[in-house]
Amino acid sequence: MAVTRRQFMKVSAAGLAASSVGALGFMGAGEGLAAGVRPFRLEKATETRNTCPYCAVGCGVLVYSSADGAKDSKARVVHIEGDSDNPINRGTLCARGAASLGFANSVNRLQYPVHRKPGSDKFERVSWEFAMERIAKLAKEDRDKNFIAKNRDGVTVNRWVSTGFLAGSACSNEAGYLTYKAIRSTGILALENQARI
Amino acid sequence: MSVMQAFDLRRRSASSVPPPAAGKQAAVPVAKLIDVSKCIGCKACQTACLEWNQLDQPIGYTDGTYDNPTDLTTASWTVMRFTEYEHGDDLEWLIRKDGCMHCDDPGCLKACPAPGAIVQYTNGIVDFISDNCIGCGYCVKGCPFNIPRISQVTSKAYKCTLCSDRVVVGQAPACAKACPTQAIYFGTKDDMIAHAGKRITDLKSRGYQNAGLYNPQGVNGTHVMYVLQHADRPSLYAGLPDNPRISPLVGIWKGVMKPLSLAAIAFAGAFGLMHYVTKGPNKVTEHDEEKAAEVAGSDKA
Amino acid sequence: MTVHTKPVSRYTTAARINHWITAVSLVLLALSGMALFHPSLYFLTYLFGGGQMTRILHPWIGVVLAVSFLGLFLRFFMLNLWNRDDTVWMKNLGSVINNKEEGLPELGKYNAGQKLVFWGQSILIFLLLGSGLVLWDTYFASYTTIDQKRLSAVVHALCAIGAILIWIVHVYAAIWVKGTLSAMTRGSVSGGWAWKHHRKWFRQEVGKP
Amino acid sequence: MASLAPTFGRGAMTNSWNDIKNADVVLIMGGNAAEAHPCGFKWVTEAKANNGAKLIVVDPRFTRSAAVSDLYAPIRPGTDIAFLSGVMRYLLGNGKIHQEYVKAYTNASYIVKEGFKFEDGLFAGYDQSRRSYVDRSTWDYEFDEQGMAKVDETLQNPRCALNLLKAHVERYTPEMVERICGTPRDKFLKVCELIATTANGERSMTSLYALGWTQHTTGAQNIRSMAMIQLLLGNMGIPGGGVNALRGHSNVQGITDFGLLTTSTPGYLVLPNEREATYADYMKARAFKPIRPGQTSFWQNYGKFFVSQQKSLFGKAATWENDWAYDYLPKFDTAYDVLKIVDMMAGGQMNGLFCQGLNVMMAAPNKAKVQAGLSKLKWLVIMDPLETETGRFWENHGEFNNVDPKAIQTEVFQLPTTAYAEDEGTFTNSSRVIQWHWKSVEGPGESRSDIQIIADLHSRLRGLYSKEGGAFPDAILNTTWNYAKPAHPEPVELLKEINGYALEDLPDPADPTKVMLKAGQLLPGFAVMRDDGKTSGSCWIYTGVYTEAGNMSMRRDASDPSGLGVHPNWGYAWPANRRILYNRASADPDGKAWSERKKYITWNGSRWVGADVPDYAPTVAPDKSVGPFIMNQEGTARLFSRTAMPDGPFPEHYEPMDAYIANPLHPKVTTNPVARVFAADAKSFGTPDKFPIVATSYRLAEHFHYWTKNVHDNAVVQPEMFVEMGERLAKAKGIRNGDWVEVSSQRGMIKAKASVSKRFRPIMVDGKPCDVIGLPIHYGFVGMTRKSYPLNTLTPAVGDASTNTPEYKAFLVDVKKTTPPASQPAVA
Repeated sequence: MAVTRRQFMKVSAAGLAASSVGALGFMGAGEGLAAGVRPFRLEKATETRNTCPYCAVGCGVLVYSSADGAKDSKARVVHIEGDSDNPINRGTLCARGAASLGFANSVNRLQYPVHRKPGSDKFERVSWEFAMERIAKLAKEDRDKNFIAKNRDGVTVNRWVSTGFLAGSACSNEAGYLTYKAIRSTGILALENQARI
Repeated sequence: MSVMQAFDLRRRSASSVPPPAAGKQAAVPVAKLIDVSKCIGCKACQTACLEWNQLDQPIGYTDGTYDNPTDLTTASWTVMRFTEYEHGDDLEWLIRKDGCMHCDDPGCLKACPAPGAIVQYTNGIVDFISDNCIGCGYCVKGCPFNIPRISQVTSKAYKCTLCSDRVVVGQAPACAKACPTQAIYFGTKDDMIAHAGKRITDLKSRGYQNAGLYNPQGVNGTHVMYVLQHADRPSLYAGLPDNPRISPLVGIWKGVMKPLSLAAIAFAGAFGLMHYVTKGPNKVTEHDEEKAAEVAGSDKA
Repeated sequence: MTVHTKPVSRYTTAARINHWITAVSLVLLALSGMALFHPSLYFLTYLFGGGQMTRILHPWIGVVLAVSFLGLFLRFFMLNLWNRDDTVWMKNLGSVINNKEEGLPELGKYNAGQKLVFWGQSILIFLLLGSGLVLWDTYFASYTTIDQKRLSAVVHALCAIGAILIWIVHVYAAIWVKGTLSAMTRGSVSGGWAWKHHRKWFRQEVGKP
Repeated sequence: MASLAPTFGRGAMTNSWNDIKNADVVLIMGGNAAEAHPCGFKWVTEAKANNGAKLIVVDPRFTRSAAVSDLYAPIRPGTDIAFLSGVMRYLLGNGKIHQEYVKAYTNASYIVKEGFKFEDGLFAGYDQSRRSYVDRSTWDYEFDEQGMAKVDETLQNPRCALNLLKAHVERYTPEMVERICGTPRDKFLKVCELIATTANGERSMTSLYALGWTQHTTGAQNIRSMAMIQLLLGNMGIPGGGVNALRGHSNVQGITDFGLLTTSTPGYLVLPNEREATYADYMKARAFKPIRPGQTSFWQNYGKFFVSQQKSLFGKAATWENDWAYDYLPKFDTAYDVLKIVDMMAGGQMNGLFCQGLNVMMAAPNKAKVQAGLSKLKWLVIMDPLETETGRFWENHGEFNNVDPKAIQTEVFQLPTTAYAEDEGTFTNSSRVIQWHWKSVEGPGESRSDIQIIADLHSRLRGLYSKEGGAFPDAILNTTWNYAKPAHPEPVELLKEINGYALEDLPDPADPTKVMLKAGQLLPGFAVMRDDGKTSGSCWIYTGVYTEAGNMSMRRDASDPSGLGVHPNWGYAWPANRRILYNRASADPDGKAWSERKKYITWNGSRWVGADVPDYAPTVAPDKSVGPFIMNQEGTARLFSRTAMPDGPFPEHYEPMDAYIANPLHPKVTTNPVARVFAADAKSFGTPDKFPIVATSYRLAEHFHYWTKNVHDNAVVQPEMFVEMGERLAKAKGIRNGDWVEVSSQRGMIKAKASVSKRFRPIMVDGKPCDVIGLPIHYGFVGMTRKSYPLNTLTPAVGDASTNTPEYKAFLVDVKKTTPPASQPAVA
């Protein structure tokens, strides 16, 4: 922004000072108190520094979340805008980043584990325990059945190629590394990510 | 700091008493500069505006162009207008961010009959105060740029507020903050004019001889200005008016006719009163009754 | 005590009701219209329940006015056709104003002034209806361009002022010429009134069985 | 990346986003930065506004990048190599190269073996039956007895790499370029002239590209051409230069860095091939000894990085005795890339599939094949924050996904995951900067983080294998998992593990008596890594991100001391916080800056100093003539890439698999002879007689892949699928703007609304007008945008010879007017 912060504060400060005087009613009747501008809606929000989830520019964003402080009220993201301190994007965002609040709070966010039986035409809600236990069993069953310890020439290869894992390119490095550890250690070779396509 | 922020008013719709700040030292006028030559049409300003103002624009259809939504609405206060301008072998894709120009002499405010429904702060921002709006649509007639939209649901007028709630606490408008190429620039009007000057010099160096600043004096300049590659033909940019001004009809309607009309009515009333007082009532006399009786009587036979 | 003739009937009950509907709606329109016309009169919107309600009601009352005035128009336009006597009357308007009607030709049911009121209001209300519909954005926003709306706004305002001025003249005349009101309240006037102001009309009425 | 590593030694974006502002010429070709990376594109507008830069855009479409360009040139999709080879011919022919740079920093003067040749579209050593160059022995330098490559400084020898290159590109005359690419001759020459102005140390050009180049069967070679041009111009390693791959996802760079690719391991190390039975065999092929005297050839430290990684993965179980748990790693017989996985699924050879945030139903080409493949799986696990087509591939969505659920026996699990605002950790952006982000809210409903789900899956597998045993449990059971809370490994713990520890006290190399690092301390950098098991570190290039001094990725000092857009204290860039790679080349052989404007790293008599961490041994004097490309065995960059590229040491124009015309240069070899074609796809390629129109697919500024169709505001600003076409084609087919049209290819048919535009002009190819249409990728049958046929219904399942990246950017279609889809109201 061309305007330095100091100069800009002058713009609004002058306005504020005069108006607060006005607001205190020193200057004439109701006419004097300007119609109130909509209150700044981030006043009570919590600001967290984050990086936009979409492309690889890696724009810095400020995620504003607020909960009303009640015992078990869950904080919700109320606004996202660019992080002016981040040298890469200097507070700007593109059409996706500027609307990324709509991603965090999308009505299409998955809420709970669901399971589709073979041949069924709908998902049914299941518990995490049911889903994870069954997935682990299915995976082990397939691995034990199709694991290739040695290839035709008798070379130890320890590979399992009948199951694939397509990794998320928007996972964090930590999640990505842990995924690599957990998946590669099973001998899976069909491990890929969006870089390929 | 109290949450209820307030700006000083420079003008207030339908208010015969000039707002107190008119006389005082005005806040520094601000302006938003939109440099169309740097705009890549990414619509960051649109989504930033939708998100900041929590607008609920319904999802529409494509009409085969990139204009989505195709026009300003009560829930889309800024839209990108794409124009494919072909001249000779060259092609230019002119992309203009449409929205309220925040005129220095706002036609909407002049036309508005509801006191305090439209205000202009001393820094130049023109804002709709929904509480006072009566949904009559006069602002639509007053505006030289066809910007205000009336909601069928709330019967209130809506338009870009230049993020007055952000500017009042020293923040840039959401669109200016988001704009990736800083085609949208925000600051004091003088700084923006100076910045525009630099941009125009750069554009001229790249062969755009008619690059210039769009700050139409027809409305005494605007607090949203454009840098255009072809400033000599603004209408190239999806109908940006070549020299916008408040329609003379609105001028008449909201200008001298008002006091004259009231005077005429007052005069008519006064004339009647004076006439009655000086001339006295026009009574039916005894003589008339007799003559009438004669006529009535003679016919009885 | 002088002898009085029987009151001469001037307006039927239906005509009177029609007139008073038109009158009331015109007054309401004037009030609500003027509220939006000038800031100093904006307080009048409290009569209608605030700015929004004023803006909502005004057009509907306008429709009522247009319909009821049409009734009046159909009833009386034949009687308001202009004739030579009216031209003479107009020439002597000065003396009429000064309460000297003697030298004038005998008048029918309506004198030139009343005809002017009739035709004036007919034209103005017709224009008000037309321009009013154009301004009625709630339903008709998409049918006209903004420039047409601007023109209508000016036309509507001017015609409204015209209508109000004519209304003032009309009301004042009714007050000034004593005995007129009963025509529209009871529907009849005294013989003397008829004789003095509308002698030709009086003769016709009396001639009737 | 599969072309930058063979040329420069590392496969990553060479410069940084902010550095683009230093460019004098910006070439956007093979990408559309203004739409795909708008905030990165800011730096292009900065370069234009404050550096007087000129922006060139070469693209089949007049994109929003072109809207703000100074020079736009059209090109037929899939002909970039012809265009760039023409540019090389122009530069070499007019002597517009940075002579001193080319001679000192590239292998221009290296002498190539006898027997190397290129005839009728093929290099030496091609085996038609195996569709690959089996014998690449001739693609190499001549070596002397000490194993050093022979050079001819005078460049007289016709077999010098530069002379061979000159001969190779000779055929790409401006007329041939116009004939193949359809770019008007004058426009092409204007582009060449503008590019040529940077053939010196004064001015620099930066290349911004993305999938527009990678998604072809000649993808890697497209980028190779640009890399070679930048070498000829001397634009590598200097501010405002470089070959900048604008990566896609927010952490695709990080996930690639961590080796989540079929034959990779973290840090660009490689899984063993099944022919490398023992660790010794494996290491023999990775000695990477210098082949020019005194060169760094940094990859010779491969063993240190590999052993440290194995210690991180398997801890105590990786010992000297068991070759550092060499056999715990799977050995591959072939690459199992996405196309191969889809082919195996379609062939019923794949039983289980995990899709962690990857919507394969939309992302993999040839939707019919993917659909068939998914239907043959036994089980499918979706881990995603949003609804996806892959999760609902078994649902009938009318003509958009016409399937019978009863016939699909795949068991599907859909697990809700948290998104970026609900997690903590680091993303690595395209310019290798690792940035920490903080958590602000809990995920919705019962969603869990990826870390938690993966930890859960691993611990269950571990439990089952320790209880019930099964096939080769050792690798699973010995995977290190020493986290405070095994079910919830903390990102901080993981980043430390990535950085690596000293496992024993490490002596100071300068003075062995002193201890440099105590056991358990975090490594300061990868230089201290050892191949004797005394250090750990799962991804050597990241080492230094979390040192004893703390978490470098959290740093937020935005200062730019040099003013060149170098922010050394913001986050941490791999490798070693270096922001511009190969920056030694920003100084001439004597260590002086090529020019004051482009001064970056210089020799001050005792050290290399400047705005950035030198990509060089800090105290090696210039007269040692150690090359700036320290990863390469030559120390110099490779115009001639030896055997590193499977489809040739020089790029060569081949038509896309859906070939619009026979290859004018060598009709007998029209398409890339090395592109892998599965049996199932052999007959899936379109021909111009049935499909006379060229199509390309791309992204829009308003959407990100298939996610933002679930975001209200993005759906508002771009609500519905459309197909862009020129007015000539539209008039010929009687199509008006907004009409519904049917686009069909050899693989399938979609319906979409027509967007008739002046921005699509017919391209004159081989004298005939060729119509090009454009198809955005973002629309499917799940989400808030208007339901649509997925775009990959049309695209061919064939990929680039090196990477198998699918050819999305050039395929043949036909277009005709049609009625709206049944479920779609006709109203526009």
